[in-house]
Amino acid sequence: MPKIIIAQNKCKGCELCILTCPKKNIRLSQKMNKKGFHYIEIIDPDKCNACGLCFQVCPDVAIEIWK
Amino acid sequence: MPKIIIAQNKCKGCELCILTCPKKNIRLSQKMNKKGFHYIEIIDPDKCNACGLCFQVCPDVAIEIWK
Amino acid sequence: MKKLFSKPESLTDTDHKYCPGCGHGIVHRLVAEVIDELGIREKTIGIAPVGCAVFAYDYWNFDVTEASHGRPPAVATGIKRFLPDRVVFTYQGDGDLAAIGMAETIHAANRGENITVIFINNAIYGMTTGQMAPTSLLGMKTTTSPFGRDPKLAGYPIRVGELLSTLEGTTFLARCAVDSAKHVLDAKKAIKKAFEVQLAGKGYSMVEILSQCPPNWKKSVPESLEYVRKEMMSYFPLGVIKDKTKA
Amino acid sequence: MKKLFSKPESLTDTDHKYCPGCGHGIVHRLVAEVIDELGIREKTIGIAPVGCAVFAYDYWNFDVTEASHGRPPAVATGIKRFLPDRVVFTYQGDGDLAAIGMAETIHAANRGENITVIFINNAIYGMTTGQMAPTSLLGMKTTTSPFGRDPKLAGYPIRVGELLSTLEGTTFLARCAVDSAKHVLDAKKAIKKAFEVQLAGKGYSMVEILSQCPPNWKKSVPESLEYVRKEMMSYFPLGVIKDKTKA
Amino acid sequence: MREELIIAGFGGQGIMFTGTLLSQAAMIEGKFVTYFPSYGAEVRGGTANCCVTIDDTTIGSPVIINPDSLLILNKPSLDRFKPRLKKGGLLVLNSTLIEDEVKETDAKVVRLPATDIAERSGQIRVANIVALGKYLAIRKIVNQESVLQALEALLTGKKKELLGLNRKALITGYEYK
Amino acid sequence: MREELIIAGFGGQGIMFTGTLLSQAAMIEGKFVTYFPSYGAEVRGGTANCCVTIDDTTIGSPVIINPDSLLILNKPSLDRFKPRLKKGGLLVLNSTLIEDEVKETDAKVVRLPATDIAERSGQIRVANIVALGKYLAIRKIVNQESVLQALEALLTGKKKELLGLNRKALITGYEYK
Amino acid sequence: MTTKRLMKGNEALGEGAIQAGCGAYFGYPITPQNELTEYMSRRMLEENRVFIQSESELAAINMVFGASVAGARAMTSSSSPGVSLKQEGLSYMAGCELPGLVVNVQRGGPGLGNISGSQADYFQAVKGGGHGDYHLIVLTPGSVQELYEMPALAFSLSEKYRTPAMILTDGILAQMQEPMEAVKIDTTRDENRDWILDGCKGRAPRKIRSLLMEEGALEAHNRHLQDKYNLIKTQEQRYQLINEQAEIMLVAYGISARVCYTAIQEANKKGAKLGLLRPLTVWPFPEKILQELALKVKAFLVVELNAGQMVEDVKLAVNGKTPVHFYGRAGGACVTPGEILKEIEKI
Amino acid sequence: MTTKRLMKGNEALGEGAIQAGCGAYFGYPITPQNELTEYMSRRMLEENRVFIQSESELAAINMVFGASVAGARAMTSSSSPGVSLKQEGLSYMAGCELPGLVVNVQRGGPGLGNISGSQADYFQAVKGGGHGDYHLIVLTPGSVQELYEMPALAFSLSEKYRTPAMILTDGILAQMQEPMEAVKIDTTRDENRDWILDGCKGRAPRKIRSLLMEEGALEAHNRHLQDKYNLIKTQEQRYQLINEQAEIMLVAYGISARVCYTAIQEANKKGAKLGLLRPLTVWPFPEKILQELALKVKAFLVVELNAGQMVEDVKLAVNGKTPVHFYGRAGGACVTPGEILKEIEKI
Ligand SMILES: Cc1ncc(C[n+]2csc(CCOP(=O)(O)OP(=O)(O)O)c2C)c(N)n1
Ligand SMILES: Cc1ncc(C[n+]2csc(CCOP(=O)(O)OP(=O)(O)O)c2C)c(N)n1
Ligand code: SF4
Ligand code: SF4
Ligand code: SF4
Ligand code: SF4
Ligand code: SF4
Ligand code: SF4
Ligand SMILES: [Mg+2]
Ligand SMILES: [Mg+2]
Repeated sequence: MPKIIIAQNKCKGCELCILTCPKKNIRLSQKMNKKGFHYIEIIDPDKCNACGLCFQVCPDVAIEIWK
Repeated sequence: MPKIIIAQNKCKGCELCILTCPKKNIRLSQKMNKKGFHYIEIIDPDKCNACGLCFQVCPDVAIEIWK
Repeated sequence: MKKLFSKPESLTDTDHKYCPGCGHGIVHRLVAEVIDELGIREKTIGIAPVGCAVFAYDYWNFDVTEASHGRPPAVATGIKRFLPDRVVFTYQGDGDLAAIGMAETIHAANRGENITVIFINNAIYGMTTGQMAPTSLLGMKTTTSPFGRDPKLAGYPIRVGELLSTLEGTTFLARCAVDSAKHVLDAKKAIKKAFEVQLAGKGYSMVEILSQCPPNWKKSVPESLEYVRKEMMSYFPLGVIKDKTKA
Repeated sequence: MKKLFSKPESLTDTDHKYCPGCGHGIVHRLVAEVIDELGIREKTIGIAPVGCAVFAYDYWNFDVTEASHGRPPAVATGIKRFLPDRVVFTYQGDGDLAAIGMAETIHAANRGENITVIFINNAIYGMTTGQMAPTSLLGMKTTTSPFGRDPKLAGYPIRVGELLSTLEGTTFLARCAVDSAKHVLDAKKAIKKAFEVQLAGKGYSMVEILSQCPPNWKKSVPESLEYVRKEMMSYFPLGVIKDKTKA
Repeated sequence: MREELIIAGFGGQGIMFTGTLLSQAAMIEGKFVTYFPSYGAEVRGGTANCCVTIDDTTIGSPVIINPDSLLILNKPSLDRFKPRLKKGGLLVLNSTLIEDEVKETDAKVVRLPATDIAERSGQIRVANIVALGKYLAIRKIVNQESVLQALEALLTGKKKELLGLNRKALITGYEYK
Repeated sequence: MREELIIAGFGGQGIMFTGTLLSQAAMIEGKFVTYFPSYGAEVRGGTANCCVTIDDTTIGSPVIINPDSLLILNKPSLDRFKPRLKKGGLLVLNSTLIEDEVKETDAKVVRLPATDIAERSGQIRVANIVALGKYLAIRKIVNQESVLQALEALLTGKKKELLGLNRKALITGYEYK
Repeated sequence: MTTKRLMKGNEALGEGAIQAGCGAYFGYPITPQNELTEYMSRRMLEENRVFIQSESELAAINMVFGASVAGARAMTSSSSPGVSLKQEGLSYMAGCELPGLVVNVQRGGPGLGNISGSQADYFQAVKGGGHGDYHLIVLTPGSVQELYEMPALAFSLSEKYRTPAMILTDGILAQMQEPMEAVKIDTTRDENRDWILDGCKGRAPRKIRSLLMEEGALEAHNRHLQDKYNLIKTQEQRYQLINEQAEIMLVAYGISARVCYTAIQEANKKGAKLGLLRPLTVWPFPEKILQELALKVKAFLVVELNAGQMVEDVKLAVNGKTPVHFYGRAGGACVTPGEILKEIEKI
Repeated sequence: MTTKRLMKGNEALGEGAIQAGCGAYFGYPITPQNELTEYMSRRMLEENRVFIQSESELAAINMVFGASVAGARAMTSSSSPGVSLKQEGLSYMAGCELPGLVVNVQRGGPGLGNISGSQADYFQAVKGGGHGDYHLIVLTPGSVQELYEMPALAFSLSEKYRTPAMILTDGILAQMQEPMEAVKIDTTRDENRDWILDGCKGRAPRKIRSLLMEEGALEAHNRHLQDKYNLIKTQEQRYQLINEQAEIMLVAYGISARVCYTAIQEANKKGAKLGLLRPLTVWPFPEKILQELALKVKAFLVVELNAGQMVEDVKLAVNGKTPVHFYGRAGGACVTPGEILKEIEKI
């Protein structure tokens, strides 16, 4: 199971990763980070295939993927 | 017979007209004008066909042609 | 476990000041990745523009200098000529590169300066909050074309790549986008190629990247991506515009 | 008897300060003839460059203004936009138009300003006595390329017409020469066409004219003509480069 | 009497609009007023703030160093501006986004869950107006009526439809206890 | 003793070379010297002139207002510079191209058909050197030998072949009566 | 109800220029003057006048040159770095004796600096940042109302004397909003503009030029320019004087004058005698009134948002007769009334 | 035989720069400095250094910026209109604290003016023609010999203080020829250039910037710059003083100082006491010596080839203690010794 680390305070909630994830496995959190943005969360870690597409499109390098 | 009027003090002796005249009918004078240039003269007024090519190439508008 | 995807070494950990969804951040990372992959971080000198990317020196983990608005090609020329064995690139917006800096752009290209130009075409002046750029599409409403860009008054969007392609001095010119993961990966390839051209001493390379600017386009992020795909790409076709290394 | 060939009304009687054989004088006359023939002398405003033609206002018998080096297109834009029913043209050398003024040239062209540009390409900086121009041919020895123009150091001669032809805003672009009576007559036709394009409100027109500069080329007048014909014309082919009025 | 107010919060929280609105209201009442926004590059995803000075006589500098009052909608702004508040000044803060305890020493602190109230009233975006209402209820620097008039003056064209929402938010803030 | 000389003629008559040559000669003799050319756009097909100042002590301005001497090779230059000549100054002029009578009042006038002499000696272009020779024969400001040395210093490379011609011209001028 | 409008400085300036008959505007975006360019992009088209977002500040000033040659009331605006790029153009306009208006909304420098308000381009504006001996007429508004009214004055002085004018303001005044009365602007123009180029119909051709190669011609032209500048110096020194009888006289223009005003209000409360000389023109500099004041006051304190520039002009006017002190903050920082009062105490 | 060479001012300056280790030259043709660009086009290539004829003066100054960032002794040269175009770049270099050398061979202005020598860009050079509070170190050679020697001084001061330097000369000095001794030039450079960008091998990455947006950052930077400028003011005022005991002291630099020198020679013959203070730096301006002289001399006469610019700096230094007179001719005309002597009589 890949591990996705989200830097919550870097995320700006732009949704680029959400629009990109082939597994539709990312959503915005209800919570705000210290910059005032709703950051993302992985819906189901098990569903992630570590394709890295979310990483590719993230302008804020808020996503790190391990496997 | 066409009449060619040469503005001697405008001519800079560049020879463009000389190189152009289809009748080879222009040459430099031995005399200098007030700017220090040898100006042109028509060799044989009768030979001129008033084609105006000398006028066309003269950068100093030193030639005027009447007929 | 192994890190599959993470911040390249050539990026610092500093948070970007860009708006949510802005393409600048993506391209910053791509440039950093390419520099890492080519192993040239310690001999690279970047030139940040005046534009939203003005703080690029805070984000890149190698030597970076400022340049006055529009003059990165001249600054790059000064650096590269004095230090020909370093890698020198400029990073410029459409206002910087194609408006105020047009003369410097053309002449650096024409001299075939052995530099790389990363050109962010977001069809707008981002930093100054939304004025018309030389690349703004016809009809586009901006804060200085409130009735839409009218070619009779404001001319036509300039296709920079095509313009530069007529110059003998240019070696590699390409146009990419960062609206999708696929295009991001394509963009990275083009950027890598551009740097390779420089490393091989083959002369001037430029990669133009169509980039979204949601707030100044007055669009949501998804709408912005649509705009890039539908409107921008049809006027600014993606692909390699010129590649002299293939000749 | 009838005057067949004589000074057009749009030329003053002032002696030119140009060197013997210089092309500027010929082109001055052509412009004046065209203006006479079109009957627009009283509504024409010319813009003299900084270059050997800096005194053009003394030679033309209509309104003429100075412009700072390279900026005639901007000055022309200011005049034409405010007085759209006047005829406005710039007269510029290669240093003026293609070096320092490149940005203004490109952008006036891209805006499709309804002006006419007469561009004297003599491949040299005449007025400042013989430095390399953006259009100097490769290998050409000038006072600033004493070992001959080397593309690695100084880039390539720029084909301005071809560069501008990629811009949507340009309507009519042509290249001519004044090395012979025939070419002089061709040049006049192109100049006339360019002014007609403006009179019809069809936008930007530019006529590039290859012109001899014997003293700075360190050549006699006949040698200069040969150089225009053999060297310049093969790099800068004569003819109409773009004509949107035909489309 | 001069009132110097700084309004601050996240970009997007309508900080600038709040300041303009108050200034417009002051002008309607024939008062002297200056409005000065923070502007520029720092806005990108950052905070926004503006200065409003209202007086019965000519105003010099529009820049406020030590405000009489603060209207603070988020945490970073609290940290930034609190130290500048005049002794005995008024601090109105949006308790929804600011959990900090703020000591009452030297300042009158009014906590108000502006974002919550706004969300409940239907539009999270009018938290600013709610807060403004509360502020004005305490510092009666202009009349409610003038602010309502100001709203009409500012919300024209397409924005006219937001009038009701803003009116309601203002009054809710005014009346919040 | 200071000597201020203006040399003038048509562009192409070697005016600048004459000035440099004289300056070089003065330098060879360890004298103080300044040379100042007219330059620029007016040259196109016009006249050329230069100022040479030679002194035994530091020289201030290289610009000459009222020359001690004039070396004039054509008519327009005579008209331009004659009025500036100091009282009792020396005027050497090229009588081939200047037909004017010049009155001797206030100046010593030396007429010399420099162009004719040069043409006869084989090269019309060295009229300048002929005239210089004559000037130096009168105003012995530097030695002939120094000028010959200066010629060698200036005519190098391709121009070396012109040495003999110039030497001869100089001496012809010197000796012309 | 009030007849006033709440207006932003930048926009008031734009509207003021339009009311003054500005026929052509050319500008390039730069903070903190963007709203001016943006305002013009809409309003000039509405008024059927010329607006161009130029490719650069260089192009803009040369378009102004062109429109001015053609007879327009022409203007451009920018902020510090952009105004540096206009220096060659300004020198040409001065040399060619062309009217025109350049607005500098000053920001922090040098270099890219920051976008806060500043007054660090004073020297550039009044000593001539371009080459050659020339002067601009430089006006310094102090409120949104004056930002609205001064373009008309700038255009009319500029046309009267045929020399470019500048409105020298800053990011604070340009960004602030204040109630403003849209008073009627006088737009009468000098009818005798017998130098403009609009085609030589019915008259001899004209030329506009600054190149004067004939011997003595440029010197004569410079003498003419200097005569004109001297005339302007005697005719057009403008200022506002507050508390004429004060012992200590502040000297400040624009935004720093506003801060001084607050300082005076506070000093007044305490009974201190503090006055303010506010130049409305910094070229010509109001030296006559300063010379008079120098005989009356104990000291001057010049307040600027820079490291000390106008203080030199004050010293030159006072010529050692009275002590001249300086207080300023550079780099986009703004002085405060409290700081000024503290400086006063030190005197 | 002499070891001197007859050299043209422009070429002496070029050779001096090369001897001083100039690593990169960028220039654009303009009269009367063309021979300098031309000289460099040959000699820099011979020395295997960087020469580019740039597309414009704007490009040139920004290339200098780049080469300086990369560690070169970099320079550009131009004449008045071209130097106006460099003002933004100079402000950036000052803001980024980059060394570098700009040569201004002044000609007559304003506008296109003419190509005669002039000193009308004094204000631009010393007050900062660009935006923001900055200064250039401005050196004023007075002979071909000094034109040869001053580039080394300019480079070294510029590097020592990390601020751009200017050599302010004119068309007469640059065009004249004089015997010159090719003395050995000291090329030692400050080794500790720990700010240049040459790739971050073995060290942390560096950045060069003038944008300082964080609150107070630009103000702090300006304070640092002003401290530096004050240090330069105390350390680097340079001048030459002739006839220290004179009653009337001429003040002039460059070509006008040479004319003054002739005037002094003539005055001496007649036994008149005339002295000359010749600033070798006009920024920092030699105000200390002026303050001292102000207590001794009867009057100053400032002589300039302009309508009166440096005279303000003299007045500021003298501060009313001694009368300061001015004589100058503008528009490319040159003053004469006779005119100066006549002015002296009027005093
Ligand atoms: C000489 C000068 N002119 C104008 C500006 C203001 N300015 C800053 S960024 C910018 C344009 C930014 O647009 P672009 O280059 O497209 O970059 P983006 O912000 O869109 O990435 C302008 C006009 C400046 N700083 N300097
Ligand atoms: C800003 C500025 N830079 C440089 C110059 C000097 N200058 C005058 S004319 C010229 C170039 C002339 O060449 P070109 O435009 O080709 O015209 P030509 O003389 O060959 O007809 C230059 C560089 C100037 N006057 N102003
Ligand atoms: S790695 Fe791929 S599957 Fe996993 S979250 Fe990212 S985009 Fe979705
Ligand atoms: S792409 Fe990055 S910044 Fe955008 S929502 Fe996803 S993680 Fe956040
Ligand atoms: S008109 Fe024709 S034939 Fe006559 S001289 Fe001229 S070129 Fe010769
Ligand atoms: S072309 Fe004209 S200038 Fe040349 S030689 Fe003939 S007449 Fe004279
Ligand atoms: S304004 Fe546009 S370009 Fe600038 S940071 Fe925001 S999205 Fe990016
Ligand atoms: S230098 Fe060349 S372009 Fe200039 S006048 Fe002479 S020939 Fe013509
Ligand atoms: Mg952009
Ligand atoms: Mg040319």
